Amino acid sequence: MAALLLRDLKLSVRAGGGALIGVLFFITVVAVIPFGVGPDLNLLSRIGPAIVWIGALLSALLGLDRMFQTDREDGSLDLMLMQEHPLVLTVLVKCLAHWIGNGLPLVIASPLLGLFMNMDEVAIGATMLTLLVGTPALTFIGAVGAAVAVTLPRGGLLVSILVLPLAVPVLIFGVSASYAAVEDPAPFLPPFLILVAITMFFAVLGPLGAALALRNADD
Amino acid sequence: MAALLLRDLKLSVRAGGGALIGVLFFITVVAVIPFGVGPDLNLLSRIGPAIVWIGALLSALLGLDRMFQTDREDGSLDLMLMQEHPLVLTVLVKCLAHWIGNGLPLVIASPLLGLFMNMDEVAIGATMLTLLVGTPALTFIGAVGAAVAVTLPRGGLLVSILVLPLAVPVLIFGVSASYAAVEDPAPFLPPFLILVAITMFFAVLGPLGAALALRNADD
Amino acid sequence: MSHTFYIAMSYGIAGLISLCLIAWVWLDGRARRRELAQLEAAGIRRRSATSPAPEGGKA
Amino acid sequence: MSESLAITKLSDLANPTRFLVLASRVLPWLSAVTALLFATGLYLSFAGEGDYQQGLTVRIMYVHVPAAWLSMMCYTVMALSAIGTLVWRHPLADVAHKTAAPLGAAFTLIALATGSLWGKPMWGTWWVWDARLTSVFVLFLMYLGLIALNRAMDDPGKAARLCAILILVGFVNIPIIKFSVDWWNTLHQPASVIRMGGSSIDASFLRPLLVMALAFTMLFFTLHIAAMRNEIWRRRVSAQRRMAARMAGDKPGLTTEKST
Amino acid sequence: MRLIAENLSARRGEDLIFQGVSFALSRGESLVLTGKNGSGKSTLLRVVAGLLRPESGTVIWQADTADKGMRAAEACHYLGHRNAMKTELSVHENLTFWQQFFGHSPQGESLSVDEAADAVGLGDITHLPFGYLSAGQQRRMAFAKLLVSFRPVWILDEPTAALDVSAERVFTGLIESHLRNGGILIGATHQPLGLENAQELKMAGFTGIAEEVW
Amino acid sequence: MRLIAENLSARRGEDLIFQGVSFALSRGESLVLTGKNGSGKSTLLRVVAGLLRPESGTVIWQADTADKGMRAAEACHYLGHRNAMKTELSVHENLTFWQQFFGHSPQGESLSVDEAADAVGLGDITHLPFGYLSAGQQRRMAFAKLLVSFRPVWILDEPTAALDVSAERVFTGLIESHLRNGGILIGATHQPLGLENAQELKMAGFTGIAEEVW
Ligand code: HEM
Ligand SMILES: Nc1ncnc2c1ncn2[C@@H]1O[C@H](COP(=O)(O)OP(=O)(O)OP(=O)(O)O)[C@@H](O)[C@H]1O
Ligand SMILES: Nc1ncnc2c1ncn2[C@@H]1O[C@H](COP(=O)(O)OP(=O)(O)OP(=O)(O)O)[C@@H](O)[C@H]1O
Ligand SMILES: [Mg+2]
Ligand SMILES: [Mg+2]
Repeated sequence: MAALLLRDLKLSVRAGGGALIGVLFFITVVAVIPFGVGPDLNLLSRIGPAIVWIGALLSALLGLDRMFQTDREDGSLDLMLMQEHPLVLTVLVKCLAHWIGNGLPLVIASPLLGLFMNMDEVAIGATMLTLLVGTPALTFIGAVGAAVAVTLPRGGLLVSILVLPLAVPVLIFGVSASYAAVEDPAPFLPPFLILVAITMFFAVLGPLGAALALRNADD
Repeated sequence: MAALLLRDLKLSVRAGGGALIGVLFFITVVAVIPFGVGPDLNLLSRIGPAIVWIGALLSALLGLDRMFQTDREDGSLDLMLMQEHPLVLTVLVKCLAHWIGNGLPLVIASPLLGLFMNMDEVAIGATMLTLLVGTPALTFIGAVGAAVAVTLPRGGLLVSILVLPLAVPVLIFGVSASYAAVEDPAPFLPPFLILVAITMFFAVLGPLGAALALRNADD
Repeated sequence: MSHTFYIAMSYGIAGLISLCLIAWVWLDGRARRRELAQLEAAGIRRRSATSPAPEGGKA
Repeated sequence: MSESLAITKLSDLANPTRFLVLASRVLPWLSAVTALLFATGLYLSFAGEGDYQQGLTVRIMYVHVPAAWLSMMCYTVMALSAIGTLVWRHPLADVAHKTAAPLGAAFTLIALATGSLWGKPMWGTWWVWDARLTSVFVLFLMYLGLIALNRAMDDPGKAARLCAILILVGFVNIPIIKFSVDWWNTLHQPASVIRMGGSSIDASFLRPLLVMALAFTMLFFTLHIAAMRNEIWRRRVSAQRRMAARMAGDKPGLTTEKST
Repeated sequence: MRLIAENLSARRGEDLIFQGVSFALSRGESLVLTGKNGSGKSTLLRVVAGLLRPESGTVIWQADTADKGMRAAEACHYLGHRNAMKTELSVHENLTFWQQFFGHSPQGESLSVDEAADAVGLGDITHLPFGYLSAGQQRRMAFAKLLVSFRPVWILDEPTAALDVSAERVFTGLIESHLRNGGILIGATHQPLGLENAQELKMAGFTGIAEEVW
Repeated sequence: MRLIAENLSARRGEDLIFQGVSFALSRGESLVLTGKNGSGKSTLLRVVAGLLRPESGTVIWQADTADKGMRAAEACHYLGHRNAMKTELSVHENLTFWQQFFGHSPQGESLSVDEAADAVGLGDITHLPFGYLSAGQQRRMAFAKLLVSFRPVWILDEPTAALDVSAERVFTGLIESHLRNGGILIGATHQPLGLENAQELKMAGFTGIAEEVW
């Protein structure tokens, strides 16, 4: 399993997929926003957490669909399905590798972007914390979608319908927890705890669902 | 060439579901902003066009990297490179198909989102019009990135990084034209015409660059 | 903060980045030269190829 | 005298081996001139007095403006070499734009850093999203993107050609940076040195500025030539290594070597 | 050690591809599937490897060391049409990964990565990215994967496609030594593999439409 | 009608794979490349098809109907290791697309999609998605692509890999009739194609490293 983790990490660093590029992309997305909204610093700092979260969701979506596809296309998936390791574990490790390679760098880069967006320290901290807790959920949800996409030769549409609606709650609670940390009346903890619960829920459901989908991918 | 257009359209509906995930993501992005800005309707309608444009720009990135990659992986690209149709034309048709499959749905969905953002009719109309004129430019620019990254197994994020800086002018003039339509002193036509000019410029430069890149990605 | 601080910082950062660049180029060059010397010592030389040079290589 | 003859001559001159010889000969001189120019420039910039409006911080200009100019010039150099790569397929052009990218990124970083250090006392903020500033930031991102693309591909020839295409397409950003101040009214200073109708800047500022600009330019060329020399050496080493491995393996037809 | 298939049948889409296929293989025995294109060879192999759910019937693995409930697939190596190697990673990294992922098997001995690459005749190019190899070299390296971790049963789907003659001989040699060491082989080929004493099963293809259900 | 290659050499990465390859083929002639795995057969075919830029040398196509500047590639069909078919589309959709994309050629006659599928012996499954076919069936359908639009030169890279014996015979038959009709063939194989009068070119592989440039 450590070998799988290592291999997937290597792959994500090796060819155009890596941490550097993910972060670069994140920065680019955020840098583009002020062009649209205009240079109003107050406004920027108000929409800051939302923008940072959207950037994270987008970069999560960009890499996700290929999570199992490459392994299927070159036949590796077949061999993984045959092993005695429980498949759920294999999926979990693949999710983990995907998160470390793609999600974690985003979390680490988010304070820098917070500065760009003129956010104050509390907001930056809160956004980073919610991202840390919330991005794994995106990966787990994505895994189900990716697994379903692998199985259905013509099921593409289903995946999109599946993934985004599930990811929206994560986004909403992540964003509202970040805001709650700055705005006084709203309490930070309730949405944050819901976010934690969502992540834990999908940490179980995601790999299970993905494993089930992969097993039924028989072809 | 009509055959190619038809095939690519069929593929975009059959598998991967570029269109739907793009629109869904678009809606999500736009729906999340009110969480950040709060329920201040005036402010929302003020930043509306900008948000709609940013959402469209980001969703346009989603499917880009696979524009040539699938054709390369199954060997179709080889055969296309060999034909006597000028390669530029082939690329242009592929861009067109990609735009119809991924860009046009965004344009069609934008009035709905305008309503979400509490924009008035003129603003909605202007935004839709600028999107209709501007999104093809995004596709053409993206084609260059997709062609450059075609040999990279996971080019997705890299493509967006290469593409986004070039997309900035499109965003700027798109947004400023939309604003000009609502705010009285500023004239609508100049930025709109610049947007048209940018699209036409990239309609030439994009396919040329992409064709050049495809010819040079030989292996 | 005083203007002197900003000036000092500006020159400092500019100097630092330039020095990093110079050091990088310098060290890189030294490493390459060392590798070439090692290859030379191992008896591997240029123009040991069995093939004539492709175009552009008529040194 | 035919055109093809001129091209042969040019490519003869630009042959890597000859380039190495040339580089070793000029590099010491170039470094000396650069050092001398920097000494003069620094002396001039600290000897002069401040601006009535901007106070002593005008001294930041002597670093900021040359770095900003160079960040654009470097991209122009890359664009020219990109043409060399695509049109003449000259290996030296590949090397030229590959090695220029990190240099350009560094100069852009200097311009960004000194600019925001200047902005804090002048505008009261480190960073604003105005057109000039953001377009320079976008330029920085483009440099990083090119470096990333170069690293993502392991066939140097192919990487060079694809990067060249991207450089040329991305060249549209340069006029945007240059004219952004004219197109949008922003906080940033409009062009006052290089513009139609002559310079509008006081001579006492102009002199140190120009010397520093020259110094930065020489620094760029010195580093670029040295970096190109390094890159040529790197490729030579890898070619010889592959050759050596091939000789040792001596199984023609079955083996291939590719150093990483 | 026995691999037993009982009364297997399988569907592809709505077509019954084969029906009532049974066989039993013990140590050192091999079974070669032949038949026309589309006759169901690959399908049967995937069923045995546990990658495709059979319509009816079971595949059983009997061994002293095996648990009762062990899936037969876990005793198998499967080499399909696709090579299961990453083009971005070097050959060495690929093989090392599979070695670790397959884990150590106590029932037989495994070769090291370098020995395995040597065994297929490509020992000196393991540092190259897999994508740089020619079609035949890739196939050979995929075969080397079977050697780095011992599994008693080898399931090979057209292993020798795209191979030159000398490589074919190398493969036959490796398969024979696997059988001598008590291994089991099930393979599908169009060209004779040159194995002695191999049982042969001729696939006929399409046996009916699974219409009974309706 | 003549296909002429003059003094070709090509690189892969930094290695010179072959050098000074020349040949000329006129109507009805065929050239078969042989050689070990990794000896550069596929590389040479890709150079002839214009997919890989040769390091030196040119490929020229001479014909009455051809313009002076016509690229040789435009007179060629190329069947590589990959089938150039979309798994999501049906076979019929795939073939129709290629027929329209290749366009009508006045120099020879083309078969309709159904006739072409018939010719490779799979006339009755053109409605299936391409991804549902077996390996050999996919290869046959990829071959049918050559029949739906006439091109004088066929460039085939191991066309018979994964094929059963009867399909191999079918392919040989189709190739022979193409040659009889004045076509030209360049192919790479490990198994003899059974063509009479075919010239043979043995590839040796690696001839040097392009290091002189540096
Ligand atoms: C991060 C922030 C900044 C960036 C990225 C930036 C970028 C640039 C660039 C690209 C140029 C060259 C323009 C040309 O040649 O036309 C330039 C020139 C200049 N900048 Fe900045 N700048 C920044 C901040 C500032 C600040 C805060 C000031 C002073 C208040 C300033 C003053 C100037 C001046 C005086 C010039 C020379 C204009 C000319 O003569 O052409 N810059 N800057
Ligand atoms: N994309 C590539 N990049 C670098 N080197 C490559 C690449 N593809 C092939 N090679 C190398 O070029 C050489 C020739 O490969 P080629 O595919 O032409 O061989 P082949 O004769 O077709 O072999 P086979 O019979 O196995 O198909 C091989 O040594 C291979 O390692
Ligand atoms: N994923 C799939 N979905 C539906 N039908 C399929 C699928 N894969 C294969 N088939 C059908 O199943 C039948 C058997 O295919 P299989 O791949 O087992 O043949 P094979 O004997 O291996 O042929 P080959 O020699 O060409 O490899 C074929 O008729 C094919 O059309
Ligand atoms: Mg098969
Ligand atoms: Mg080959």
